[in-house]
Amino acid sequence: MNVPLLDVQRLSVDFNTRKGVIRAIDSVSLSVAKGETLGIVGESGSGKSVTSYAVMKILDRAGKITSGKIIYGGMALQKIPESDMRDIRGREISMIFQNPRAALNPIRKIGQQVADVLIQHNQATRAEARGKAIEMLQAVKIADAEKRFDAYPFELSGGMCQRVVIAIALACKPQLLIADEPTTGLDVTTQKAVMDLIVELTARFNMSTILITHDLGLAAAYCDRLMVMEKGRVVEQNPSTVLFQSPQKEYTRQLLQATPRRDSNVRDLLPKELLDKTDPLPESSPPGPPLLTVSHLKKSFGKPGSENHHLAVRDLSFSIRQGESLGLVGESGCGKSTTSAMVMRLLDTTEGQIEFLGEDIARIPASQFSSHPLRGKLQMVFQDPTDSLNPRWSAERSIEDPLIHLAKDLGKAERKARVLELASLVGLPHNLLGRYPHQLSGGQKARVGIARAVALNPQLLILDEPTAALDVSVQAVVLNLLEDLKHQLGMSYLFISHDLNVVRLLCDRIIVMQKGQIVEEGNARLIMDQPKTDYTQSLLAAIPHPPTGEISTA
Amino acid sequence: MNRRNFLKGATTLSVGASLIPLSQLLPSSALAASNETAVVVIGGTINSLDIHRSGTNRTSYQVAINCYDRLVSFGTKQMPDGSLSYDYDNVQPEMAESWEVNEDGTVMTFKIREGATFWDGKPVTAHDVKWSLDRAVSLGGFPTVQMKAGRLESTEQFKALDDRTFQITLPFASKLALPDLATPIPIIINSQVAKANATTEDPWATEYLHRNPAGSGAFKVSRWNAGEQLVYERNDNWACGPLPSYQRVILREVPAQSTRRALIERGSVTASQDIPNKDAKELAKKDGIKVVSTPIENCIYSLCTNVDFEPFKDKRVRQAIAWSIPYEKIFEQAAYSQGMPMWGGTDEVTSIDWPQKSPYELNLEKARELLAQTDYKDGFEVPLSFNLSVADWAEPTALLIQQGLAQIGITATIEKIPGANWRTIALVEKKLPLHLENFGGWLNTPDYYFFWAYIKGNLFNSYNYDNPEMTKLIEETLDMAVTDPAYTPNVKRMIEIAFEDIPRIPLWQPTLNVAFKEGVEGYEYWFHRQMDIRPLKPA
Amino acid sequence: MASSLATPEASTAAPAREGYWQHLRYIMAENPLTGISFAMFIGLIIMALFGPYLVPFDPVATGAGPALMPPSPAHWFGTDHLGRDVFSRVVVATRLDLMISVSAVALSFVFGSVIGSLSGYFGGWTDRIAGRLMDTIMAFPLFVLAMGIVAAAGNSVENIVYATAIINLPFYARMARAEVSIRRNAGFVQAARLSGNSELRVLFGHIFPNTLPPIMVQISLNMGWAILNAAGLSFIGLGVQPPTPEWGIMVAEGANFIISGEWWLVVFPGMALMLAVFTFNLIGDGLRDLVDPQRRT
Amino acid sequence: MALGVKSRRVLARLLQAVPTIFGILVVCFLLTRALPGDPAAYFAGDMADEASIEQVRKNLGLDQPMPMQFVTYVGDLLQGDLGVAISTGQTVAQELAKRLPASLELTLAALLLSLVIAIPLGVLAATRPNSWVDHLCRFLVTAGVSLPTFFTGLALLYVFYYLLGWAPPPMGRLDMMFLAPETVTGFYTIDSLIAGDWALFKASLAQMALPVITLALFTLAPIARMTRAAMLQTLASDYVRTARAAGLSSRRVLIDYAFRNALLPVVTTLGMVFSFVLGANVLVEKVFAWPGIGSFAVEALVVSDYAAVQGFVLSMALLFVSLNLLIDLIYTLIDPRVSEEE
Repeated sequence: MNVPLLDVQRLSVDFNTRKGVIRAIDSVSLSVAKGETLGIVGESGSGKSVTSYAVMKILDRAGKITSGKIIYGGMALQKIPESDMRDIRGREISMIFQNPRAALNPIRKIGQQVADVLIQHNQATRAEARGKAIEMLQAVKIADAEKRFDAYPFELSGGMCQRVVIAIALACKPQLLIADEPTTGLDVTTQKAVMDLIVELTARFNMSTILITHDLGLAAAYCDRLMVMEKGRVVEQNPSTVLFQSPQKEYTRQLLQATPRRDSNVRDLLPKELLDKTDPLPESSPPGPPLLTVSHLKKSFGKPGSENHHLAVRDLSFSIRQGESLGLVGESGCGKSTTSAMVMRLLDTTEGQIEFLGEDIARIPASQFSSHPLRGKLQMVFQDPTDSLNPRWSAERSIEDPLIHLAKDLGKAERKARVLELASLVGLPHNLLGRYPHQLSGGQKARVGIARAVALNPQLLILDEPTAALDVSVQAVVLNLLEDLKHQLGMSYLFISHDLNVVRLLCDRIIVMQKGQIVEEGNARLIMDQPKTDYTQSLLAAIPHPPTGEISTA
Repeated sequence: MNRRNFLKGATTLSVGASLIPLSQLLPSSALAASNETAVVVIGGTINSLDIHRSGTNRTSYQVAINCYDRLVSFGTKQMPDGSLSYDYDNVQPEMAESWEVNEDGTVMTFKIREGATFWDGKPVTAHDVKWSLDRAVSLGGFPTVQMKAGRLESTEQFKALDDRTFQITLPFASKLALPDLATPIPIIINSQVAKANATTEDPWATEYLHRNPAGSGAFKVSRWNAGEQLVYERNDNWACGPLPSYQRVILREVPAQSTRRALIERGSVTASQDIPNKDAKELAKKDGIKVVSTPIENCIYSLCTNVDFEPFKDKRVRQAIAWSIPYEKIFEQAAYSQGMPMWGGTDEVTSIDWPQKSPYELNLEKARELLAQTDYKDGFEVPLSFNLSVADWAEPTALLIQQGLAQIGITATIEKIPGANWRTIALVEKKLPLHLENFGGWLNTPDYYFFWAYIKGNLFNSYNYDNPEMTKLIEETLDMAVTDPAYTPNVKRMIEIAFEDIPRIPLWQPTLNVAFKEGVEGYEYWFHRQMDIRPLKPA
Repeated sequence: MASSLATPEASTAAPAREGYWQHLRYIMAENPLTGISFAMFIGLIIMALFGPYLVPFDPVATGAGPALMPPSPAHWFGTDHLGRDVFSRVVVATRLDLMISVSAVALSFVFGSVIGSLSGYFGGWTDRIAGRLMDTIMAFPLFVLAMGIVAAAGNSVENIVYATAIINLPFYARMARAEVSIRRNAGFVQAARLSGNSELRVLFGHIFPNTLPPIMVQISLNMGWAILNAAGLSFIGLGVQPPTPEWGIMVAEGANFIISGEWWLVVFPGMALMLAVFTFNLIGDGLRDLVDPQRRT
Repeated sequence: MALGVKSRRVLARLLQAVPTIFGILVVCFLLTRALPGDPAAYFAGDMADEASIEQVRKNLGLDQPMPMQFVTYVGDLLQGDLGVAISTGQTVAQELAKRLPASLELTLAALLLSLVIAIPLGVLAATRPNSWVDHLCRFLVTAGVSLPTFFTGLALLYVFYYLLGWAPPPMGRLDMMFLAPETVTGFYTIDSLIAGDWALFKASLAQMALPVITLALFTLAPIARMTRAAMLQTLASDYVRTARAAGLSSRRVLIDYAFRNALLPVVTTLGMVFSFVLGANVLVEKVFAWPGIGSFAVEALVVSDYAAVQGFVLSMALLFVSLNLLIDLIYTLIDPRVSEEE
């Protein structure tokens, strides 16, 4: 075997926190050969990003490399002084980050930011920096690069910003690119474009890549080799296909299993030991009469005629039957969240009817709906479990809140009993009820949110990307919980998501939205298998496909 | 280009000074000690150059004193400590070189000084005097009131007989008339200049004279930056007295008292006018500084008991208060022993000197005994007020009085009243039950003091004191010549009543303190308490 | 409920109380100045509560010693021009000064944050009117406005408190407005609406309590300003009435004695004033560290 | 286009100021009328009788009913007539024209000094958070803001003028041996430079030194604090991480990436700091006998001089409006995003 480009040996990093010294990564070894793409996969807190920061030596002040070696092209990076390291960064090893908008200096022209790197590493003189920066912008396929040189980050879309970040990273043609969740937060179609661009450029410049991601599918689709990390340690390291076909470690297996694919059903996501303890999915009963009928719904923002006036939702009609789950899918800005807010009566409509249980609730102003008798029948689970819990309230108080206001006939004792019952229902251990959100894990917070949403036995539950902020293993559990609750409580779901694979798991019917309008509507399986419109097709095509095939359960 | 004039030492100075055009100022801290320029710091602000204008404040009176002449002035006397003071009993010529009074004392005829000219060179005439005095009695406000005190009330009383003869007719003879002409009010204005700048709405040229003095006095104003400084320039053609020694006097306004003290102590200025008692006491001991402290004539710092306030209706309560005040301590701690004690006098009034010591002193037994005879033996509560602008002495005084009163069971709560409100609340509305007061009369006779302070309704009777006998006595005596045989007994009786009824409890006679650079001579105390810069002589 | 999904996930978070104290200890250890300031704060409180019972002399009694004596064993901070014991006065003044600042800040906090919350939450005309009102107050140099109010209303302790409260109002209003409007559409607020909370209850029951931590920082800083403000008013003669001991008025009076060399009259109350303001400022910084979400992991 | 957006913003800001200014007029009018004491009586003098007080009252227009007085006031104002300050005997307009530059010179110089010291301190502290340097900076600036300005002023005066004699006598803007330079800007330092007179420049600078230091000490804290906080935030930001990962030199990262972004919140706090300084000015001007607008206002307030107080407040309000406008403009210059937002 050749000498690897990067060889990390038994690297450990400690962080100084108020709770004492915490080992963020422990004895991590990895190597990347010239031209190779290594994927580092792990859930949050696995230490995958810390590893890359340690390699770049851009750890926070609190972090410290305690042992191990980082050999890059024969140099021991852990020993060299900061000034030399600065020459290596950007010229030899580059890095791109998630959240591209924040990764760019908001008040500096994007071209200038590219030029800064060129000048810093003597790849260009001040005079020629502009020209070379424009070349680089062209290389990352920014149209009209000449003009865009003078643009500021806020004038570009997220995907464009990520291209600029890539241009900065690749400006000096480094040997190694570390991409840390480069597409998280981007829409699937954009994600694909960005990833394809990275692959194309790294191939053209013959670079090695480390791709850090939580998304196994993405990693598998783009990497030669994968390394799975958990809690600061390396779990398993293997070529992608090998890892997918025959995962060696239990953790890897669980991770693979929890990642939704086109053909899996919701129970398939659960790890075996959990699956064994879970009841099989109940037979889905045929949908009942219509519960919610939305017709000609419109929403516009801004004063009509003014320049910032725009239609977020234009003429939307759909219905949900009792016991049915409807998926609402679309990329960011398609109007799906506006729609859900209107249905939920958190936002006033501009036009149209929302008939719920026979009443046109669109006519009731959002500000007055809180005291309406139907309020309890129409509830919601929010996207970010952290954001959706009052930070100053215990889990118990949060779950109790709707009972206090909307179930006024309940006595205090009954209320407490109901809270305990709800906690059991969503699988929240009773001893956690006294805790505050910051003391709960993501999954636990999601359970609290769900318990609160179902407290009043709602008939329609809107799920607004309920698992988008969760790790896949937690997502698997939460999705199963939601599916079970639906059957137990006889609820209907309106499931809003950008992720077709996830929506499909829970929904019978799917609506695809684009620019405030319905593009396609129909049976979930049909849409997945035989999309009719180009838009749906492109959405599906953009989803990275991991190697298919049964996971061996050995 | 030669705007900056930087001169060191006195030799270059005199040369330089004569070369510098008038519009270009030649002041310097280095020059403060020089023979040509004096720098005087004051705490107040000069708000007008015209004393007749309504709204002109006390500090501004000095412009009238230094830049204008009056018909007459007062002479000079030496005080027991060697310092100089004006002499109330010695009226001297100023613009009038001589005057005559007819037999019944109702007609006064003045001869204007030969060769006296205004700054513009125009001779001073009796017509100017007539116009100026007419102005003083016509404009209203303070000048008119002050003129009235000298029985000068209407324009008909003033006549210019010819260019150099001026005549005043009085409704009846008054000993106050002539001294009143020596106050800063009846100044002689260049009527020609003034009339040229008068308008129909403003026939007395108040707008013009407000900014542009037009006089004949020893100094002209060469520069006035309101709120900052005023620069006097000597009038070398001054006819009414010896030529002043200083060529130029710069008056700087420095509001912070500590800053003023620092300036005089560091030798940055020639004089600091009206310094606090504490500074006077301490600076007197320092090398290089001379402090002149002169008791202010006809002025007493007093505690007033308002007879509208129920408990003070009883004379014994007032007397009890007068016996309960720690005079000695107040004098030491509030006045830093500067001034004359006004307590512990004889029981009997033997002289008509004024101010004089009251028979009261600190005697708590007597106070308690008196109070016990009244309905208020268990004490009462009363607010004790003072004017914030005189807090330097009033505040410690009030605190000590408060403690004295506490000894006899009276609870006083201290109330500071901002200067702007003082006059209205204390003097006009007269509704402060117990307060500190500092009235002093310009005209130095006891009956003048009593007139303002002991007749009901008059301004400085802020305590609504009303005694028909007192009122009658005062009215009889006010215009009476001091040589009149009834004068002395009348005044003696007034003093007796004042001490017996004691609505106004004398504390001490204050001093006016001025600090000078060592060697500066010629300073003279005046009743108006402003700096007369004319007689000042450099070291 | 046979579903095994009820199986708890590993619970690692520490119990609530312990976490809080640990966090506090961490902040203290990391920043010694904050630790010191908290200690000084406790000292101030003790002085305010018990000062009047502990001092050796009656703070308003003149002649506790000879006038203008420099510090000595009998009079630690010397005596003033009326022979009052400066030490006793400085200690006793703590209560009044803290009272002025606490009540002024409390007033402006209550009114300011209510106004700010309403305008941040409802926006529209409420916001516009409140905004213009606050702009109007802010358009005055704050001290000058305080001066004007006290001069117009008379110089009593209450009026000093009101004036200080009014000039601080905009800070709270703006802060509350900003904090409320960033949370106006937060998940937990939406959830509260879904739970049947009325708009006002959403605002004051859910959003407002969450804006408190940053506002606490402002409160602490303002306490210091309030004391300084009262001192400034005293300096131009609009302070509390004598002989009440109050730091500002003592410094203002003492200022006249600096040049003549009686430094203790101004230095000791000045130090007390400075220490108090200092304490509040540092506590503000410390609180900021304590509540900063970025530092709470 | 960009210009259009920007000028529209400026216009919007100006319009926004109109109700504020009107509010200021009303508040100020009411406040001055609420001032206790009878100015007519005060200005008529100690010995005045009822008739002469009435005369003065009429002269001052105080015999009119309140709403009339307000209408007259606003009417006069629109004609540029601010009335006469009775306490100094000058028209308010003259007073302001003369005193505003004095105060502004002091204030701006103090702000400048404060910025020059506080910003580097803040940056220094932020680059070494929780080190002894950080603690020292924090200690120093907090100590500065914890002292009443009049106390600091007097203490400086005592040491540097009284004891050491380094500073010139605290008697206003210029030592007495100098004449004020020809008025161009009204700032003696600048005017003396325009006149090319170095000694005069030095003299005016010397007079300013102590009051400016006093004021600057007071304003160090808010600026340094804000700089530190903003720097900490930008240093922890993603784009600084990007810049570091791209190997940019620490100087460039610190200045072009972290500092320029941190400047934005600092600029916004300047408005508040300015208000602080003007307030503190009142006290400092008194200590140093500085013929500025603050001391003028105090004197006017104490004697219930309506016209002067109103004129003062009005000019302050206008000053603030224009200052905020200026801050907005600066903000637009350094933050390209501004012109885009509504």
